[in-house]
Amino acid sequence: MDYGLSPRERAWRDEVQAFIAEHVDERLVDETRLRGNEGRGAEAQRFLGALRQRGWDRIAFPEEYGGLGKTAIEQWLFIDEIETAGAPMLPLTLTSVAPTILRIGDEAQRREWLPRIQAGEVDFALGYSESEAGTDLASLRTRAELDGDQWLVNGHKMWNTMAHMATHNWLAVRTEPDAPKHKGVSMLIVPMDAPGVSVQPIHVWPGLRTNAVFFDNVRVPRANLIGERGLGFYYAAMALNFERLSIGSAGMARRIFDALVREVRVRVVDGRPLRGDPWVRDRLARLRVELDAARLLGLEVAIRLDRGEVPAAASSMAKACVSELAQRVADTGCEILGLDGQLHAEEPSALVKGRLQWLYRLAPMLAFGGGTNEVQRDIIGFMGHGLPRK
Amino acid sequence: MDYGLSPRERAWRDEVQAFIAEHVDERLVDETRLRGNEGRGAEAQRFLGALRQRGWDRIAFPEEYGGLGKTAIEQWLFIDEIETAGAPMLPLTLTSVAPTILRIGDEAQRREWLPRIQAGEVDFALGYSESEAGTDLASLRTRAELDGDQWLVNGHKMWNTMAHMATHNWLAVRTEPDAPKHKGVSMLIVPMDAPGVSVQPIHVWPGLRTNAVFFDNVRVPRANLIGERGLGFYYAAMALNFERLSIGSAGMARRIFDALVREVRVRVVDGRPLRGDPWVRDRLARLRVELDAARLLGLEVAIRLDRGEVPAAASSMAKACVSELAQRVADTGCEILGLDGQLHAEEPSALVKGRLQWLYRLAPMLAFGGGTNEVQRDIIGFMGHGLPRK
Amino acid sequence: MQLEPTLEQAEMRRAVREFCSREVTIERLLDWERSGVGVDEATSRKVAGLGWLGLGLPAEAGGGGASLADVAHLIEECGRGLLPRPLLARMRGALGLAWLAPRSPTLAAVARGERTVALALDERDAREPAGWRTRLAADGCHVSGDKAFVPDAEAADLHLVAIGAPERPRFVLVDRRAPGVSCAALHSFGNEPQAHVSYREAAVLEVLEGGLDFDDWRRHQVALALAEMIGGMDAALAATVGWVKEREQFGQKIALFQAVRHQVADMGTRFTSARHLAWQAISRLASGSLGVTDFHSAAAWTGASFKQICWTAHHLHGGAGFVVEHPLRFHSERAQSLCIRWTPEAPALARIAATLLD
Amino acid sequence: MQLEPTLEQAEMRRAVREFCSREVTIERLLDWERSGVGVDEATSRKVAGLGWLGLGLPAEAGGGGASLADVAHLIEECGRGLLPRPLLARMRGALGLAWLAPRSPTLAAVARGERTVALALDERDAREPAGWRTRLAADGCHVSGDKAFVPDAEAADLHLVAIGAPERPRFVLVDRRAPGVSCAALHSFGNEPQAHVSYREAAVLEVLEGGLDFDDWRRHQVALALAEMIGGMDAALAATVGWVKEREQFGQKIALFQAVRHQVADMGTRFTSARHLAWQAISRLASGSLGVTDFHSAAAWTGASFKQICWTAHHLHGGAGFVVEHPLRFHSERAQSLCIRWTPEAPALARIAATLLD
Repeated sequence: MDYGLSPRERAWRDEVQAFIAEHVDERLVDETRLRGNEGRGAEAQRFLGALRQRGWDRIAFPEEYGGLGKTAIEQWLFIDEIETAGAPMLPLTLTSVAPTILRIGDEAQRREWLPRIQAGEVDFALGYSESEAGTDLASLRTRAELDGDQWLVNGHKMWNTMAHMATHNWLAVRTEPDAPKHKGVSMLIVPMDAPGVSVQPIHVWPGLRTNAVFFDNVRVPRANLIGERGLGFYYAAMALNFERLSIGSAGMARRIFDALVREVRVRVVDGRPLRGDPWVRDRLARLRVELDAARLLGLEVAIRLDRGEVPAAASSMAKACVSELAQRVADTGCEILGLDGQLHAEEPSALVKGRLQWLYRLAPMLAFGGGTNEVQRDIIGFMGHGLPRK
Repeated sequence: MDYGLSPRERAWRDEVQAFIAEHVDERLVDETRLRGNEGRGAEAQRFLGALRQRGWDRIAFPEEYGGLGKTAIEQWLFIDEIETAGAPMLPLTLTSVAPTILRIGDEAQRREWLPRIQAGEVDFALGYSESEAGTDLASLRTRAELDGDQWLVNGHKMWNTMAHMATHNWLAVRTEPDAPKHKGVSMLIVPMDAPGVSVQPIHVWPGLRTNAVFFDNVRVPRANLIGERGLGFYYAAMALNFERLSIGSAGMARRIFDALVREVRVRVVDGRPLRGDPWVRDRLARLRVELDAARLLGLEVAIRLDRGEVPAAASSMAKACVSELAQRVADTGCEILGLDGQLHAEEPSALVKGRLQWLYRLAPMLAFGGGTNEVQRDIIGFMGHGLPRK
Repeated sequence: MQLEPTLEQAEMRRAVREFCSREVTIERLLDWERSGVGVDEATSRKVAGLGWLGLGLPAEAGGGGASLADVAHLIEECGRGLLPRPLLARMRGALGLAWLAPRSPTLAAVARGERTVALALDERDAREPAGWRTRLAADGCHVSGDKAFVPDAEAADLHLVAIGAPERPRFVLVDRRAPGVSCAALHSFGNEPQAHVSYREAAVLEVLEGGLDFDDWRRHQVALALAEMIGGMDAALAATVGWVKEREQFGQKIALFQAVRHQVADMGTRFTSARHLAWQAISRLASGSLGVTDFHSAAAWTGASFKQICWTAHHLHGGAGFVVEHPLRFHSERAQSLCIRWTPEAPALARIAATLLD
Repeated sequence: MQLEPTLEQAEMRRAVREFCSREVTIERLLDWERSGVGVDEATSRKVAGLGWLGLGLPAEAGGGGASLADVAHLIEECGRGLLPRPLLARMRGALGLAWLAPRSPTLAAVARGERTVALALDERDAREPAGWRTRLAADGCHVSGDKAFVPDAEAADLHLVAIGAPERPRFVLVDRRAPGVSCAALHSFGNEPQAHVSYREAAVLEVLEGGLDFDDWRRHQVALALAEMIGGMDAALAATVGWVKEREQFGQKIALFQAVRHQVADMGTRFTSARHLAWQAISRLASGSLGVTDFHSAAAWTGASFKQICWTAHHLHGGAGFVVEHPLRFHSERAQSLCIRWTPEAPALARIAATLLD
């Protein structure tokens, strides 16, 4: 066993690092931070353009559709470097929706959507959750009925992040009302400018915006249903599979931790260097151990992907572990910074650019969002250890 | 609100402390420790005799049956002092079985058993658990059938601690095979010298002995069934109620912690006082905070008893909290003592008399025994917060 | 032990609870947050009119003459009901003045609610008296220095300013509108209006004397924080219990999931132990019978428990508790900011270790 | 990255696993425990005969010439299979000698399994070289001092004795049966035969030179502990998964209780992260590419994880796993005793803090 990089991996990582050195600057990092890692600002668009020029927007594509033929471990190295640099991640349109369309769409659908996605003309919001269907996705109620050659969509989606900026919604809808809950769902592409679509902002604690989106007799062409009718629940899971490498990345928590460490190195309180405080030393060391451990859960996901497995248990481990660790980093960090730990990012004198208090407000969402950690632990039990379900 | 002692409480505590100063010496504490808090050695018998002389063996009795009329808070103070001193606790015969007989037995039964219990002639083992009925007590299979004027008992009990020394077994048996599981159980007193009773030792990790006890056509008089037929499941719960003040006591963990602190104060490693090590200081301080917090969960039990409530949730809180804290005390303590932390109590040079490694081996039992902590947390949810069961 | 509130205390609690449920609505909390000043004039006047700001002030000065325990009951309910933070800062300021200078001529106006006091203690890089660089001029009548993170600094009439000294700190009262006093408002966590304040030869109204020494004074202030935390965590726990009984996922109330139930159980256990530990510290501080580690244990445990309970509350509420219109986030922010200011873990543990080992 | 064992490594693992499941039965573990010597002669000879004691010794000395990673695979399986601790101590002793003195004339006999080596490093109150009081006589040929907690001290043929020195420690080899060497057996946790050993002008067989410096040598020993721990926690986890699938309470398999399932999930997560962190440290140590905190993170995390996993395993096994006839307790005792000796948390965290902050 060898945890060192192979020559090929090392060359790839060097290439990524060189790219980052060229294209990631403080303006980009600041924009990304202030927009809450949204990655839709002007600097992010410039960065995405540079990625496109290299063809790296296709890193998650299957090789037969222009993908780069990178192993999952190489993709993990890529994500690790991008996250560590503080640059925006590739949008889910490119890492999750596009690879799904490539696998489940027919030839016409692939020809319809892929070029426009790659040109940056089409950008998706992911419309899964509803008020009564959070982690329990199969309970969704937004329905689409076939009316001639069009789907008639009615209902609403919650936590539809980016819907106010996206061109289209990648929507899980109930098309077979009489089928068992998880067999009645399909995936439908709905243009955000279609008549009957309305967007209401939802503002959440960490200062991020998400949306409630309402569909009132919205009509979309029949061909916008991607893949087979009734298999949407599985397609959503497939789309999720393509996200797994980034969902459980410890990169953001590590980046904020590293910035905290840099601050602690120079800060003086009550005439004493903060780094001399035994409590501070102990807590930072323990967090570093936990971050080192959490990072390698991401490697486990990559290893399993490269073996051709669906890394359900491994990515659930990474997701649950990293989200809970982020909370500890934030909490300890706020306390280490003391009264300064309260300052918002907008405050010019905020230490560590206010990241600790922001992470303190963000972390709960990491744990309950994207499938609560309770469900992640159930998955680890069922899929990772073969525990019985019934 | 006043957490100070009232004049009456203070007088009582002073009396208990004076008693302890007179009757608890190193021989008693050593005997109690070496016997795993069993409290059946010669020194313990002497101590129990002194308690009897004061009438303190009846501290848990209802006042109308010769109890001392102590409030639960006063009983809690008593337990706290005894535990802190390292003396043996009153046997369950006196604190759990006797008060139950007083409440559920008829006049003849009370006259039969109470005087003999108080004279120390009768001493019970508590026979609840079976191989397939651990925390799930209602699944017990040991059965008693009425045959003329006698009960015919067949089956076995596990974890029947003290059975090899007790005169009688306080046995939960199934008397109504056709009733719903938890309505078919009764409480029966079985003499350990009855023909057909056999005891097999079970040795467990911390060096304690418990027993499997087998009943093969054992005959006992009809009058040995205490209380009503079929209510044994509730009687066992009642008997448990009388134990609640001691079950969740943080006293033992605190006593071992205090001894550890005394050792750390004087120990020198690598030429440096151990108490100067920041890691040691931090870990001991945190444990002390947790011990202070856990101790007051015992007070919560007492408060609720004094209000006339069944303190099910409060005592579950104390039990779960203290058992898990004991494990942290043990684990941290072993690590603080370093290589010395491995030495068994038998080793004369063992630091802190080998208590840390003993507690490390004992602590898991505290958490799964007496109703697993999972069940305790369910009880807290149901009884403490009114969460739904179905 | 006498572990129930007195009738008067229970009545006070009921009144505060009723006031907060009527006046401190989520709509108003959002308005106050947007306004940046944390509370409106009308609500401030109402609270002053109820006498809460002067409750713990000496009766001779026209205050309510209430004990520390009485005040802690009031504050616990304010914490539960999310009473605006500037009002809590004013209660602290009034008590802070009375505890330092029980015969101060200013107390009468404070007791009547005509003047409010802000506590200007900390400096940007110094939280301990020995590090404070704010100094009194040689004439003893002017103060110069910079104080940081002063709550309610802009709105308060008076600043209670701590003066650094090698032996023991001293305290003076300064008019917030006096020449030489200037505030720079901060955008801070917890949406508590705070400011960095600069004093440049600002005139001293009064030198404060005759009360508690600083360590004891600070313990009294921490006691108020403990009470506020207990109220806050009780509210977060109650909201969570209510929510898990109603919210359905996968066709059942989420309280039926054992993992959810157990998290609620652990919240309840922490709350119960923290409540006892906090109130034990408050009552023993009030009666002068603090044990060696009582106070520091209470500080470390209560602060950590409040944060832990808020974290679990958020987790179990999911998205519904995460929108800005849900009160939970106010509790979470107060948890962290109260911890940072009044109950940081490191010094509490260090003091306990010193007691145990040195 | 190449994260699968090689074919040879996999074959070695399979062989060890098969050996342990056949030879290391619970009945024998109980016998060995009762006997106080930890292993019987026949089993010792079998293991020596398999060449495992000499696997990592230089080929020139007749050893297997295997890499650190190869040996770690062997030891991981020994940890899983509860190979008697004296045999593990002998593997450590043999490797310890080879790493300090790769050209020692004694190695050949050790590689052949004819002689075994015990490591005599620690003293009762000193774990660091600077504190060791054991000294070489002026003639350079005799050693005097007291070593504490020496594993396998009585049974081993040779003692590798550490000599304290202000600059860097030195090491000598002493015949256990030489005049002046006496052992006092200890009744210790983990049922590992250990002894305090006294050396009084004991003759030195050999001064050890030409190998790793002490810090690096100790890291190599810690790497063996990491591998042993990973094997042990894998076994404890597997036993628990098997048990919760079979055990019934309240009319159902206990794995159907969400709280049980989640504890298993957390064991799995810790195991997965610890396994990677440990093996990353081992493989980077072997290839000379250790990152700044790799090793100390692995030590702190692996040790704590092993103990945590054993604790949860006991909890979920309940009474059935608590009887002396259940192998689980052997893992739990090894977890604590490996932690105490090789991966204590405090120094690991201190080193990480120093790397981050100084």
